[in-house]
Amino acid sequence: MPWSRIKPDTNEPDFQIEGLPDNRDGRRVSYAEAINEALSQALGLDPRVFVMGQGVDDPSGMFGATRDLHLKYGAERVFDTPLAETALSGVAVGAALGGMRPVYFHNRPDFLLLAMDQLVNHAAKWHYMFGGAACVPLVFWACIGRGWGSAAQHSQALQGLFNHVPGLKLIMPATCYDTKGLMLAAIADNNPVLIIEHRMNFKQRGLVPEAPYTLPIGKGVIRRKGRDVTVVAVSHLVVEAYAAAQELSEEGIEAEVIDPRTLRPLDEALILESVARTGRLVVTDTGWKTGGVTAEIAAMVAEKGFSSLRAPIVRVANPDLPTPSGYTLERAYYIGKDDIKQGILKAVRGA
Amino acid sequence: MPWSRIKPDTNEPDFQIEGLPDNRDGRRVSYAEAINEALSQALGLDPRVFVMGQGVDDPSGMFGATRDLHLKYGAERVFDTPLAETALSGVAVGAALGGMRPVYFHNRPDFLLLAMDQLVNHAAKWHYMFGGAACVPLVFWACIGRGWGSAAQHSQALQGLFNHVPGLKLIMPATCYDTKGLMLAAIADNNPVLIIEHRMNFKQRGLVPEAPYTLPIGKGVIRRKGRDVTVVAVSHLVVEAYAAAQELSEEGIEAEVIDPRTLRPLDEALILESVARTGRLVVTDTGWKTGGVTAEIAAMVAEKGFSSLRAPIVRVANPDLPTPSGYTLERAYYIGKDDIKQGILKAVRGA
Amino acid sequence: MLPTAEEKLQLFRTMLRIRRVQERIESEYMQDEMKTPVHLYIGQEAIAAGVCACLRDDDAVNSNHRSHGHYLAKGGDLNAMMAELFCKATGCSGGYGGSMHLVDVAHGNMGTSAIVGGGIPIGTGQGLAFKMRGLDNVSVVFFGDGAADEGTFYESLNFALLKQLPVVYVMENNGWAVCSPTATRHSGDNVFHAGAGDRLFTAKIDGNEPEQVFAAMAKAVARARAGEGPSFIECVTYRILGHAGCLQQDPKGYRDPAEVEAWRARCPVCAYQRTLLAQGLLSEAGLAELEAELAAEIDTAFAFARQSPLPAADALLKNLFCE
Amino acid sequence: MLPTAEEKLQLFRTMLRIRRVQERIESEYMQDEMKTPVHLYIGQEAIAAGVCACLRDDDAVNSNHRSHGHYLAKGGDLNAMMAELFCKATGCSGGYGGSMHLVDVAHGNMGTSAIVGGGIPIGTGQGLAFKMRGLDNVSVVFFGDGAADEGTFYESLNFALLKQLPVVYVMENNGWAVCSPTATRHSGDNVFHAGAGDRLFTAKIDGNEPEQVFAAMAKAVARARAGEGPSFIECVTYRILGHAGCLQQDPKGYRDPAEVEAWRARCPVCAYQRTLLAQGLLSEAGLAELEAELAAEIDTAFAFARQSPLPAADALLKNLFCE
Ligand SMILES: Cc1ncc(C[n+]2csc(CCOP(=O)(O)OP(=O)(O)O)c2C)c(N)n1
Ligand SMILES: Cc1ncc(C[n+]2csc(CCOP(=O)(O)OP(=O)(O)O)c2C)c(N)n1
Ligand SMILES: [Mg+2]
Ligand SMILES: [Mg+2]
Repeated sequence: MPWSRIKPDTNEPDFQIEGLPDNRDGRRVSYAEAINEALSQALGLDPRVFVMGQGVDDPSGMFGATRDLHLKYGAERVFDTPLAETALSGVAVGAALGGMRPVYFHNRPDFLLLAMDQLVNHAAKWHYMFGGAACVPLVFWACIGRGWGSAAQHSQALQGLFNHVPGLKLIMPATCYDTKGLMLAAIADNNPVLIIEHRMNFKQRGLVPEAPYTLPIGKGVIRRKGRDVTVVAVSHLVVEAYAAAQELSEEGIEAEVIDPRTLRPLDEALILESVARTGRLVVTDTGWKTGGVTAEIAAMVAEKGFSSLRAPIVRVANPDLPTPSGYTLERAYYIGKDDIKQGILKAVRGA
Repeated sequence: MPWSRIKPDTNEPDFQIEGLPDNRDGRRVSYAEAINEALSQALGLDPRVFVMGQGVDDPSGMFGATRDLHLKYGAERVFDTPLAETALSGVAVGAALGGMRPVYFHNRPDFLLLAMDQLVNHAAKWHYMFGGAACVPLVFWACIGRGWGSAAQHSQALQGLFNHVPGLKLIMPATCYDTKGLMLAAIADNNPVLIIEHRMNFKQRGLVPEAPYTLPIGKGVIRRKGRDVTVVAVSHLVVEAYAAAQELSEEGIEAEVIDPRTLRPLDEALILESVARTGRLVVTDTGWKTGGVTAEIAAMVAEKGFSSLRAPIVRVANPDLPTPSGYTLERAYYIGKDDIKQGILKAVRGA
Repeated sequence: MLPTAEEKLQLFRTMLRIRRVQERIESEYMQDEMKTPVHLYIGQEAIAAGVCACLRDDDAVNSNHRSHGHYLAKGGDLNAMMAELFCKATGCSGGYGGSMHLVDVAHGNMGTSAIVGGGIPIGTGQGLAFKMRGLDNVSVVFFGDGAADEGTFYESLNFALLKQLPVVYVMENNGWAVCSPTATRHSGDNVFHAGAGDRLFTAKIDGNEPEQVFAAMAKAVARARAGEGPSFIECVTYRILGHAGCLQQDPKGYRDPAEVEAWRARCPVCAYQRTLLAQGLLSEAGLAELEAELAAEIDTAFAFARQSPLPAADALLKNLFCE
Repeated sequence: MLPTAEEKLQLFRTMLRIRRVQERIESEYMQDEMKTPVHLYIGQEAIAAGVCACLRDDDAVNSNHRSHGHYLAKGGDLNAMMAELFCKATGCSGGYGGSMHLVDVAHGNMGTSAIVGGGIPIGTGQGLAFKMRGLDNVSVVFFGDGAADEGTFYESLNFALLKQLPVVYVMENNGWAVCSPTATRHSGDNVFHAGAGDRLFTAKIDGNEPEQVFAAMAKAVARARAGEGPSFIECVTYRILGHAGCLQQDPKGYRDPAEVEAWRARCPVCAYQRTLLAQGLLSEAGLAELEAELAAEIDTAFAFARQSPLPAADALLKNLFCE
């Protein structure tokens, strides 16, 4: 599947990267390399860390994210698994209880539906259910498989499901810098953390310091300042929203683009503060619209930031349909820069 | 577990029951009997219908819902299953593809997490994914297990998850009349339908016609008329919201109570029309707040009914925590009439 | 049970047809007209052919991501399959499904799941439906050794045994799940193989021998039709090309080239061709004729696919629900 | 391996203690002070006692909804357990868990899952952690015949075999899952029992005989500590009371009273008491002393539970995350 023909490899836009102020001349690596480096450093620094998952030791190594780690850290600490997502998720929970720090890779969120029982009924509840007696420090990772006719069962952006689960932290990075720092933060966290990546992000190259660093879970970042409308964009749509905002700037509309980076906990203060300035909100997410991430962010603002709002909230999300395979249907299905532009225009001009 | 001590059996309040205008002297049956009657009639009328699930032929028969059906229709058509929710859900999908109409009972939504792969990746997608070539007419049923220390893994109200899934219909009845009519409608539907009941509903007795009837999936009903605020309440909270509204009437606040009955498809028009009149919205649900049912309804109104809104939307939902077991913690955890009253006051008076 | 001479020729024809279709897809895949992840069946043809030769149109097949062979052997329309791979409205799934989601209800191709193991319980439920409806039809599930890792297999087999369902579980053990060999995933021979003894008809056979597949399947089908319950047939075989896409897209280094070569030498299509030629059931002339016929059919199908219309603009919004 | 005289007395003491605690809960349950769904262990005591007698404090146990016996046999604190049942802040799970969620990490009670089958992979992962950390500790999973229906069992066992994990799978086959007999759920003897042969140590034993449990477990633990991999022990037993709650809450009519009576007659506690008395290892006086001691301990625990404070008002909001 020639992903390169879907979206060519590009440098990340020059948007603001918190913590990296003077970053224009930094080291640039691919998105996959950024994750790979985070994993490698975590494995090197903490003997409790291990990496498991169907195909982590493949030559392709999870789109490059886990490539060659088994050679560096050994097959005991970086291992392939049977196709048994339900039990293996429980194995990760048990290993965490037993003092390890598992990082469990799934190449697509679709397969996490087999892990729901262990993620939601077990991992997310264990600490609370036993009154704090035990911790479950683990990281689940999956990458949304958009494109090339991946179709209904291989392209789902299921963050809307996991966003509903108390006890799980949910991270959706959008830059190379963030994916490294948030991976290291997730591994260091004493709780179950789910990282959902997007296949399109893997086409990016960005500025990434070599030394290990963590970024705070629960802190968003303003990617672009603007006075007219707040656009909260998730995952690879941050890049799309940024592009939309840049284009609309020529029409005199200045959109502020917020990348929440983590959906749970959500940086509500950042969003509310922005809406207080702009009075308008567009929320865009790669998942389905109904009952998804855009619903929660919109509802939160309708509840806590209502007095700032000067226009209806606009949601730009995938249609409430399974993903079709055919490329023409795919094209009609997926949202991107132009849909966000329309959403912004609707929020600003009412049409 | 003496459920009777948690909530005594009561007649349903005299609120409006669409389709049953002169209903005060009708036949009154228990909630369980209403479901049982629906199933019995479906089994009697359509040889393709069958009922499966762990414990459907128990003496307790799913809190009475399936009681004795196996005696009447035989063990071939009403059968117990192994504890294998993942595969048995797929078995139901396959049986539906093979021309049957399975009704699969789970006594608690918590166990549906093992069925997510088949429900979300298969049942909900099959028709679309094959361009309409095959239908999957099946009904999944589960009953929220609130109370008596059921704790984190036996009391979840997971509608917020399923509300996000295109291709599934999601029904949450609140009255005896509705649960019978919607069960018959769900069985007659050519698509996968999930019915989520609430343990508290099973304490109700209500007016139910004996002959089989169906109610439209996707149509809500106004349970109480009011001019000051719209309260959208789900499942057993309809009764609580009604009680809250009645009490507030004495304080001069007239709340309109809407029971959407089906969450997916949602009767958006009914809600928007009401908010257009009242200008205020409270949404209350038995599930978690973040990313749940209240989020979607709030977001929908903030998007499509913004111009009617005169105050922040208020959400009254379970806290974002696993359910604790201890009764004092349970009491602090669960929401009911008083929380809804506070929510209404907040919407109307701003505090 | 041995196939008759006619059945042998038919087996061979099915195998060769699958092979030629797969080869054509492989050779054209890099042109990027088929924008769908293909999982080619080359090397496994004897299984689909042998299994489906024992089935009727109204028997059901549920299969997986690697379904081209199953679809064709079960009578699926080639034009509709190719159109599906070209993402056209005339595709068997209307362009909604792609290579991983082929369907042809009229011929009992009830659909495929690209969730590994996902189709196993569905095929089991199809068997339940046949039994409840009092029919003597059989439901077949095709799945890989990877799918046998999944708990749905265990749960499904237990249920099928419990209810004595007319289901035949056909495991295509091609040694690999993507880049993972069976040995990194299975703790040994499939547990059911020895486990269920008298209660389950099991066979572990050479999946590259169509007549072995046919014989085991004929027995399993007869049992199923007679109400004697499920069977489990493990077919040992090999995936000669890469996991997905065409050969040049297969990552290097995960398997020993000698292993691939050894299995190439055991090519089921070539081997069976030699057998039938040696047995005099097939002549060189007959073979040439068959090849020509298949080439023409495939040309037609590709032309049909290319010329077919794309889905209409409003198709996206259709088919979520069945009326 | 046979238990020593001292070990025998200890086995008996553990069994009797579990029994008396369960009886007391049963007798007081209708007072509704314990507002938590209890699943009593009466009839199955020999299993928890025999298994845990072979374990160290730092070995791990993962268990299920019916965990009182496992918790106590593994060294869990009785006061903290009773306080948990009374929903008090002093409960082993701080009042968050209830009867189905007991924990005592110091003694290796790593927690329980009330999702049937949910604890099996977790205990497997615990074994993985031990192995990765280079320890010789053992992870034990207790689960019922109902849980053996679940695919997680198959998946877990496959993984444990693959990685040769120090896990002992203890299946308590009490014949029932709520009101469903094994025969309506299992297609026959557990497939693994015969299946894995040389690779898995398996034993199917009389779960009402503590010394049989002890012997099988001792062998399994020795193998696990020596790095020889997992074991599977099926203990045949019976749940003498109802599925949940006290006896009078058990629905009537789902099982034959004669079956219950036959198993009551095979009460493991009474039988072992008779054995030890007959062997002269236990005297009537010693027994009376033991009974008195246990009664006093139980009185104390119930008093502790009753007198303990309820969770503080802000407790609800604590413990979602671990800092
Ligand atoms: C539940 C699930 N996990 C992982 C995958 C990714 N995946 C697709 S095909 C495949 C290998 C399947 O192996 P096998 O069942 O042996 O079939 P084969 O490809 O060898 O024909 C995997 C892991 C998936 N589709 N579904
Ligand atoms: C996944 C799941 N399905 C159903 C239930 C409801 N349930 C609770 S206990 C139980 C029976 C379990 O039987 P078994 O494992 O044999 O344990 P036993 O109660 O006999 O000790 C069932 C069905 C559950 N808790 N979890
Ligand atoms: Mg394979
Ligand atoms: Mg049992």
